[in-house]
Amino acid sequence: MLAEEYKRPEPLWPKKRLGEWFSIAKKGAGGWAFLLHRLTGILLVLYLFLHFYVLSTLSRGANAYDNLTVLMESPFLLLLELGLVAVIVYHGLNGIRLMLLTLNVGVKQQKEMFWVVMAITILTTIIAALFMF
Amino acid sequence: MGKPHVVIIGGGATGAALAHDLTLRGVRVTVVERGEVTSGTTGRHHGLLHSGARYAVKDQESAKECIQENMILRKIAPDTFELNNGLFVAITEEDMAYHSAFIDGLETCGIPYKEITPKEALQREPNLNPAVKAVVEVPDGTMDAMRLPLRFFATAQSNGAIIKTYTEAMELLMSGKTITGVRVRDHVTEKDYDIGADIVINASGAWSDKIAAMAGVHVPLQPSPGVLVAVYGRWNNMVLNRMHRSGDGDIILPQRTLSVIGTSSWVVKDPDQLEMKKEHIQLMYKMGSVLVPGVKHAKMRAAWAAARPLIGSEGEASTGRELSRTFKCFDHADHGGVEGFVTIAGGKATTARGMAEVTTDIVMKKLRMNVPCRTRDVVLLPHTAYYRRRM
Amino acid sequence: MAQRGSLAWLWQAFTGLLLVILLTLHMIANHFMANGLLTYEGIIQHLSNPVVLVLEILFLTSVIFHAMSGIRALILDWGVSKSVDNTVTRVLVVIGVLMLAYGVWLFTVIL
Amino acid sequence: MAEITFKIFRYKPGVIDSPRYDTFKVDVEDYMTVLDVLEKLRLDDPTLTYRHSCHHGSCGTCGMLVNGKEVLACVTNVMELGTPVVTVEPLKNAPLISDLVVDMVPFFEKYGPVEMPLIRESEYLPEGKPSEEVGTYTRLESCLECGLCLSACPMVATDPDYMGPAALAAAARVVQEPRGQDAPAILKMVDNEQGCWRCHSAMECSEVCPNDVDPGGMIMYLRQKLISRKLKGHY
Repeated sequence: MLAEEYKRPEPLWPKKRLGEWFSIAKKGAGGWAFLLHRLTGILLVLYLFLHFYVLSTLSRGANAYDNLTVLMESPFLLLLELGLVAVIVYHGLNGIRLMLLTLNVGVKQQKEMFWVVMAITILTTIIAALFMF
Repeated sequence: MGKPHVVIIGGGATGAALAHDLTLRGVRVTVVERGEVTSGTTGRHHGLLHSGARYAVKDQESAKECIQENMILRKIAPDTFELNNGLFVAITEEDMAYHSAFIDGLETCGIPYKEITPKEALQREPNLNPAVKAVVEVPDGTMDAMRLPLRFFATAQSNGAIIKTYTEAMELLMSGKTITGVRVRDHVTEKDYDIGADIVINASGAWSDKIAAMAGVHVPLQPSPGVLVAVYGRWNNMVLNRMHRSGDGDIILPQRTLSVIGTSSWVVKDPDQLEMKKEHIQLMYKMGSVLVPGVKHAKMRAAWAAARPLIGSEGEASTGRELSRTFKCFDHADHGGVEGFVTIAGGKATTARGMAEVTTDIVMKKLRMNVPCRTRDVVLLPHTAYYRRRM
Repeated sequence: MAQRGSLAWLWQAFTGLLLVILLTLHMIANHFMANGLLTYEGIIQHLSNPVVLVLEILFLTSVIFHAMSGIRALILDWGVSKSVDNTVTRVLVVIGVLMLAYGVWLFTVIL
Repeated sequence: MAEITFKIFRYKPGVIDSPRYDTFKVDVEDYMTVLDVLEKLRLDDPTLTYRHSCHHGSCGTCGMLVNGKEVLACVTNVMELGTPVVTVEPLKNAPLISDLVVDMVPFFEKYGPVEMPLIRESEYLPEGKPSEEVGTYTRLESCLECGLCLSACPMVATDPDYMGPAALAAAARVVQEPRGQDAPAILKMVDNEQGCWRCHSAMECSEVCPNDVDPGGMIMYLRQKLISRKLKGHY
């Protein structure tokens, strides 16, 4: 074969990989913070719609709403609600962490800040659990 | 296309400078390199922009080449070097005995220098061994061992040179006693193909004799590896050299955030079989800490070996230190009777441009072209220009 | 029309911060001050306080903006073209406005 | 010395079209790096392709995934990994040419336009007094242009048009020390959703950076600069 006839094929282009957002092959605390922030964000949007549905019963009078709240006293739903508390606290606190980072505050301590966020989240969840059960 | 075509075997500093010079003089150029560019010896050298002072006593031809090229490179590749100068320091009485011969050498070779007091040297380099007895400042510098050649490649490429990486020369195509091209293997696609050439230049450094053997000719070359050690931290800002005959571990070179201690020296037959000498790592630490005591406990980043391509016949050298660092160009029409084949061997990264100029002059004569060299003045493109979409 | 770059980010941060504050108030008001909001009557009574009503509407607005803007950020991270971005933004604005209108309507219905 | 199993990613267009892993058993000495092992393997199998040059973490060519993490092979000691099986793969988020070789052209298409000067003032040994002739000590920039940060970034994974950590860090360096470059123009260049506002502070780039460039921190620096400029413009 002569050089004129030879051509190396084009390199293989990678596809967009959504999995990287949710992959657990993380390199550091910041990666985990990102993953959790994204997951909790998505969960909260879903919850927002659910919350709208629950409140929509208000428009159908007292009975409809009160029937639903009785349902919500079930231990399973209470547990979900506890999860909700954890999700909200995490998303909120980490949101503050992200805001501080963007203002170039505590960038060197971002890992420690993540651990603080996690600690407060867990603590709040435990306190909430004591109130609920 | 009426332009003559030259194929360069070897994508190191020499190949890069050659591609640049040849394209400037109106030749079509193809470079073939079996790995990534600068993956052989070029990338692995310690990154010293030589002032020539190291060779000023024993190897004055090489020293003169170095200082001349040093000054040219500063002009054509601005902002590629840490131009912090270098110090030659005498620490022992033995070093002091070398002092006058050293100064004489610098004078003879025309290397600018300045003697400074040990006190001033310690002010400039606080980590230097306080036992220092005499200090001479010379225009050494640090280069980026990969990015300087990349600037040559980038400029050559923008002038039409084709650089083929992962393409290994397997065979030299000959018609009688004349080279007509190269059969190469693309390691990406595992396909062999032929590149026709008016002239083939063997710029494969320590591998030169292996390539020359494909044409049945011989290059007197001694691959001479040395071990280098990189440690974390920048222990000095200037290049620090021991003021004595070149020996093991006599230089500490700052580079980015690291310091590189070099080097040892021995000779091998096959530059691919570079077994690391473990005891040399300890030796580098030991000798390096004579210059800068602090490096004794510095954390090691890497230790590696690189094969210098030194000109010399087998048996002539036992460590490689005896051999000159100068370069030589072999037109194989005169060395072995093969037409259309030129080998450039020896030399240093600092002198790559000069090696290319001499070689290209010979190639021009062979091609019956008469175009003068312009590489002394043409400012090189930035290294990032090397990475552009290829056609 | 779409807010791009730093402005979108600043609004997201601003509403986020507002939500942290409002949600804290929301939780305190709803679960500690009031005797639980688990009955229809309780809610009516709670919302009859005009300060609570204003805060709740502010809360509603911020949460919808923050959520829609979050979804948009997620979609933009997918590396979509400007036209897709514009479409997505329009759709999200419509959804957001509808949700807000529905929320406000709910308040008017129950009061 | 110990025997370590290496699982090495192989792909060659037209030869190995669906990537596979080749397994090699190698006797590893305690000083050996992943790059040393690759060099050893290539003696027997010259078709094994990978990028390398300086062998001490200064050129940035030998970036690859070792056990799933972005590293420079030349400064990654095999024994210190502590795993009996070592997996070696090419960097992510870059076009794959062959085996462990990725195409760096897209990287430099983002990075090059920033035109960060290669030489900066040396901040090492500030007590040292350079000679009058030299004036100030200089050193080569920290960024090795290795592409590890782009491979680790979850945003680059889904948005190939995102400038990415390396180019943004270079931009931040120009803003910090313009050295003749046009810093306001660079700030304007990064102030958009494909620039420093695409980042979600996962900080994976800073986690894998082999030379303490801290690209994540540099992006935060750019954002703070942009926000304070914007706020100043409003009053």
